[in-house]
Amino acid sequence: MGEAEELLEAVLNDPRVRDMDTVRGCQECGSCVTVCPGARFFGSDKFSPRLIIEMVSNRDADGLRELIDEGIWCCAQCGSCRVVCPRGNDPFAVVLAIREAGEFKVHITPEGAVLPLFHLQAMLDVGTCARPVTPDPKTHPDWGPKWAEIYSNMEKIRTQTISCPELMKLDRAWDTTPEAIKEMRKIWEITGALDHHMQHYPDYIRQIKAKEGFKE
Amino acid sequence: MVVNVEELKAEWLPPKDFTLSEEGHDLSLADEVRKILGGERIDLCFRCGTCTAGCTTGDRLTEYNPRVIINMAKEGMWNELAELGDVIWQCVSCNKCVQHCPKDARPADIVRAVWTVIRHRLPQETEHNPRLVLEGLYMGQIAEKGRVDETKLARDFYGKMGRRLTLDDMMFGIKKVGLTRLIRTSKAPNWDKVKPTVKKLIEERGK
Amino acid sequence: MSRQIVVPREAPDVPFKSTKKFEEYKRFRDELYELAEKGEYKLWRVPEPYIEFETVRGSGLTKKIPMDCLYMHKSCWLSSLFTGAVKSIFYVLDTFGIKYFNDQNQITCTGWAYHGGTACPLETSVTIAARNWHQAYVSNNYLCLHCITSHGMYYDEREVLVHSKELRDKVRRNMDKLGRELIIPEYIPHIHEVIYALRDKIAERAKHSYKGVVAVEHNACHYWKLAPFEVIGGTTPVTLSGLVEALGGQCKRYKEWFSCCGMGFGHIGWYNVGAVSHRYLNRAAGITKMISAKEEVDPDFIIFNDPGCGIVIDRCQWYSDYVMGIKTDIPVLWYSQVAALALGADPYKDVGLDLHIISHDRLLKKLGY
Amino acid sequence: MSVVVIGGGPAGLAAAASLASAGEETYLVEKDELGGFPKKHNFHLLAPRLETYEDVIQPLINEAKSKARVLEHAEAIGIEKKGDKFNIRLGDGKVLTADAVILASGFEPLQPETLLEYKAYLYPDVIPSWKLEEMLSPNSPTNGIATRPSDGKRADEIAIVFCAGSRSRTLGVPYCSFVCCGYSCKQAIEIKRSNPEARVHLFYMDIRTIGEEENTLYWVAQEECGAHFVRGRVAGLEKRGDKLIVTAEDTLLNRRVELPVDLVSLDVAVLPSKTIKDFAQKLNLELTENGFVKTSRVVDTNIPGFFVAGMTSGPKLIEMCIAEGSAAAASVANYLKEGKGHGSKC
Repeated sequence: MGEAEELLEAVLNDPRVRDMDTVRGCQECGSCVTVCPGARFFGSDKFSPRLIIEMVSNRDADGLRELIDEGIWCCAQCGSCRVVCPRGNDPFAVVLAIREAGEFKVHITPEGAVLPLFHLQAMLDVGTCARPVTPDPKTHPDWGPKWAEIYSNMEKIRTQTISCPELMKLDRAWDTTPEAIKEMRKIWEITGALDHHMQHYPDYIRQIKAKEGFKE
Repeated sequence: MVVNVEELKAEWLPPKDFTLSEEGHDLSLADEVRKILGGERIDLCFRCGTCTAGCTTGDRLTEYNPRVIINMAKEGMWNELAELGDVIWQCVSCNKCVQHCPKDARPADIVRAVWTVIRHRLPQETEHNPRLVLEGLYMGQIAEKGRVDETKLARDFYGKMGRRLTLDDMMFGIKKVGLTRLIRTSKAPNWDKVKPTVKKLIEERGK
Repeated sequence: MSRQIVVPREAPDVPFKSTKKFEEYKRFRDELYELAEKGEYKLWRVPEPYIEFETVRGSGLTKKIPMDCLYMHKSCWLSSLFTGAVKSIFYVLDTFGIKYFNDQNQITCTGWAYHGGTACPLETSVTIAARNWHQAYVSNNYLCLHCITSHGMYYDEREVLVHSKELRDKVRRNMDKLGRELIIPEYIPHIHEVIYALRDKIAERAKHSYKGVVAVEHNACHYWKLAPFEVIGGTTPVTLSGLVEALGGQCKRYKEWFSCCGMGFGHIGWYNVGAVSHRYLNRAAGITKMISAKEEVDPDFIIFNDPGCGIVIDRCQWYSDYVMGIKTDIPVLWYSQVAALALGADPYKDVGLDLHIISHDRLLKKLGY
Repeated sequence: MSVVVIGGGPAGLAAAASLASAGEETYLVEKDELGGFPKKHNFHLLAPRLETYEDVIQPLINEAKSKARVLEHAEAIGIEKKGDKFNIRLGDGKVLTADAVILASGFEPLQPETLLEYKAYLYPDVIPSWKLEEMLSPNSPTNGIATRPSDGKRADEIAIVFCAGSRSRTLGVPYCSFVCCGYSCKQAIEIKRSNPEARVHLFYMDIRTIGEEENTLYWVAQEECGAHFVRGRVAGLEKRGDKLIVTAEDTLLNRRVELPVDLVSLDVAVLPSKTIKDFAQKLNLELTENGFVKTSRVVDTNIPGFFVAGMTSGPKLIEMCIAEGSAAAASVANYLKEGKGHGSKC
């Protein structure tokens, strides 16, 4: 079985596709494409929820394999397609299933789409997805000069002006406790997510594992 | 990821289909096509796709899709049409689509009408298009003599394209069409009688 | 006590037609209760006091919104960048003496990473969600979310948990390993629904009226597009416009009302695949929306229920001015800030408007600050 | 021997007229006026043959009125079967006893307001197709010209949305409404002829102008009237300025289309009438999964002596309704003579 067939099978076996009845055939009305911001801004030749549903219902393995390289990453995961589909298909869930199958089952995610380290660190080090320091003006110049100004006064504004006892620290969204962070890591360990990221960031994962006493 | 605002500024393009409703819907394009001989049949198309299914070029070159080209013109998608670039000129005039079309819309003729519109709208870009140069020479010969002198055609075409006719080319030509046809240069019988009509027709097509 | 169902008065008065999707949702709810009776998991019912709102008008479907003892399930982005919006939530709840519990043991729902698809498998995300539910359950406060992505994600995950036995077994096993129990909440309320339920009381106590103020709304996709049957107003959500109108303001529609703000491209903002440049599109979607609002309505502010949407709209407007030369300058407010401003909170110390890029001066003047 | 025909639309009229001509004692019960949906909404040209209401339905009304016993403004609210006889209770308390019944109670259009995505509840310029049909009648207040209900201005850009509600699994209307493709093409032709400056945009998923309709309606609309056909379902409708913006995907060109229009006409779905459900409970009548009456041999039902005609057994064209009315009349006559209908199992 080639990569493409493996991917198709993994997608069809995803609980969100297999158990949720999200693909029921398509009458090609184009409602999903009409409301899809991905199709609107990238162009429907690159990303079309209609074609994705058709690929899955027609079991077009090669088509799916091709999507992983670029098209599938154009979805903004807004769910507009879910509300408009007259057949009750759910391209939203199918896209997520394809992305996950590509990453966790078949390991064919293109390099540019791998979870970046800073993001993984935020979740595993402090237990929150984002931190006040994440949008550094250096990496976010498109937020403008006013943001740079706020950023440099962040500490003052957050801790002195708007004093909110639970939201004091600058490296995490709220003051998460060490126990909570420990539990977060344990969940990633027992569900195999930590082991999975070993291939992308071996040093960091080893460090976490050593700290928590997980087996390698 | 470091993002440079200046770079972003350079990268900025208005999103595709941003205001398709007003600017993108250039319906005058279809009107121009309708005015050209053959193009008036554009309204007959009901987008069944038979032309594409049987297309000789489309079989080899998936980007060439007569149904899409005709309907891009009909819907006024001028930018997309222009973006197709060289693809659009690849019709080999086999006229299979004309045979197949259930509504007798003569797709090949509509595509030709679309070419004419593109030629009018983009005179400079299409001036040196090999396909159009060859067609111009071919039609010119037909209009003059009612016959095509293939040697002359090849020589003229190569000349216009800035390439010289080599011995190999000549040998290839002889092998392909035979020596007798290569040297026949006389006019078709009674050509002078038909000539004005044919000339008029050719002119009308290119108008 | 007889059951009282509140029909949101702002919902359009259209005849209801039962649909297949509606039947499916009803089946899901039946199954949710049935499986709990079979002992597959423990169902967590909304305790008194609560308000039971009708969701889709005329359908008889309801959603219970708890009105006391709320577990503050915080949002990563809102708590990071808009501390004032979080403080406004506490300000409003304090004003009405509603008890809440701000738990430091809560962890992220991973929503921001989940939608990218490459962070963790479904099982991990669902286990994290179940862990947070249990954490809230043992605190004796009912779940109340600050984040809309959590709302959509928890709704989806709950549905998968009910439909997929395989996943349910896996998650139950994981919860055992953590020394916890699988608890599924009956409803997933969001804090802006609580504030919507308080709207008339807020108006009564208001020190500043929104009279003469024109607003536009942006209903987050992960709120009403993912779970239309668990939204007050169904596919015509009324929570944001209802709040503004109750406070005396006006909430107008604009053409791009339906569209995504572009934060979705931010969920996957790190991707750099092929010709795909998400960052630019993140801006483009927001700018498209704001141009439409500016041209058609020219509002005094735009009201949000999702942290992410507000961030994108607040940040993209400088960019559109700089790059395209289109000035929209529509100030951004969250539901909690709108309510807190009406109640007379300090615009900077409590509501934290100095963390916003677009200035609120014109609006504050209109409100009489 | 007496027969009661319930419903005075095309099917009921045809049935009553044929039966009465054959000499049966025929009662025609109509809750409004005779003429049914075409009369109620002032139809003029009828698809697919482009004959007028005056030529097709008016003669039937005249014939029924002269030969049958017509009870207008009388609604059949109850029915029971006693032995071989049917007792039909009317709204005014009167009870009719009949040996056979023909149910031709027609259909109900889907209320456009229930389709939330098209926002008819918000914008008066989003109208159901029968309102457009009313406007296009030459004797309408607008003299046959399509105008915007909001301000009375002439509508030059008109969008016609096919399958508004029908063919939707999520809405529970999975079937095709049959009539819309034909009359929409007809409306496009009428609009163009009454207002040459108008442009009509038709958003379809499939064109189902079956049989000869194809070249009398679809092709004429497309080739002669320059109607703009877009293959895609309209999924979004918003207002900008005084224009309504409809968005759809042109699925054949794989691109998104946004069109500003003045007027949007929705081809709303055909739903079974409420009478059917009512009668089904009282008579144990067998229905299809969509709520229409299940028939065998076109007009027979599972109840001996009870026949149906027209839209009662599913969406169909006016001419087919008339044909079914006559067919039902023939079946009734046969039933009364032989004591059994074609397919009924006594």
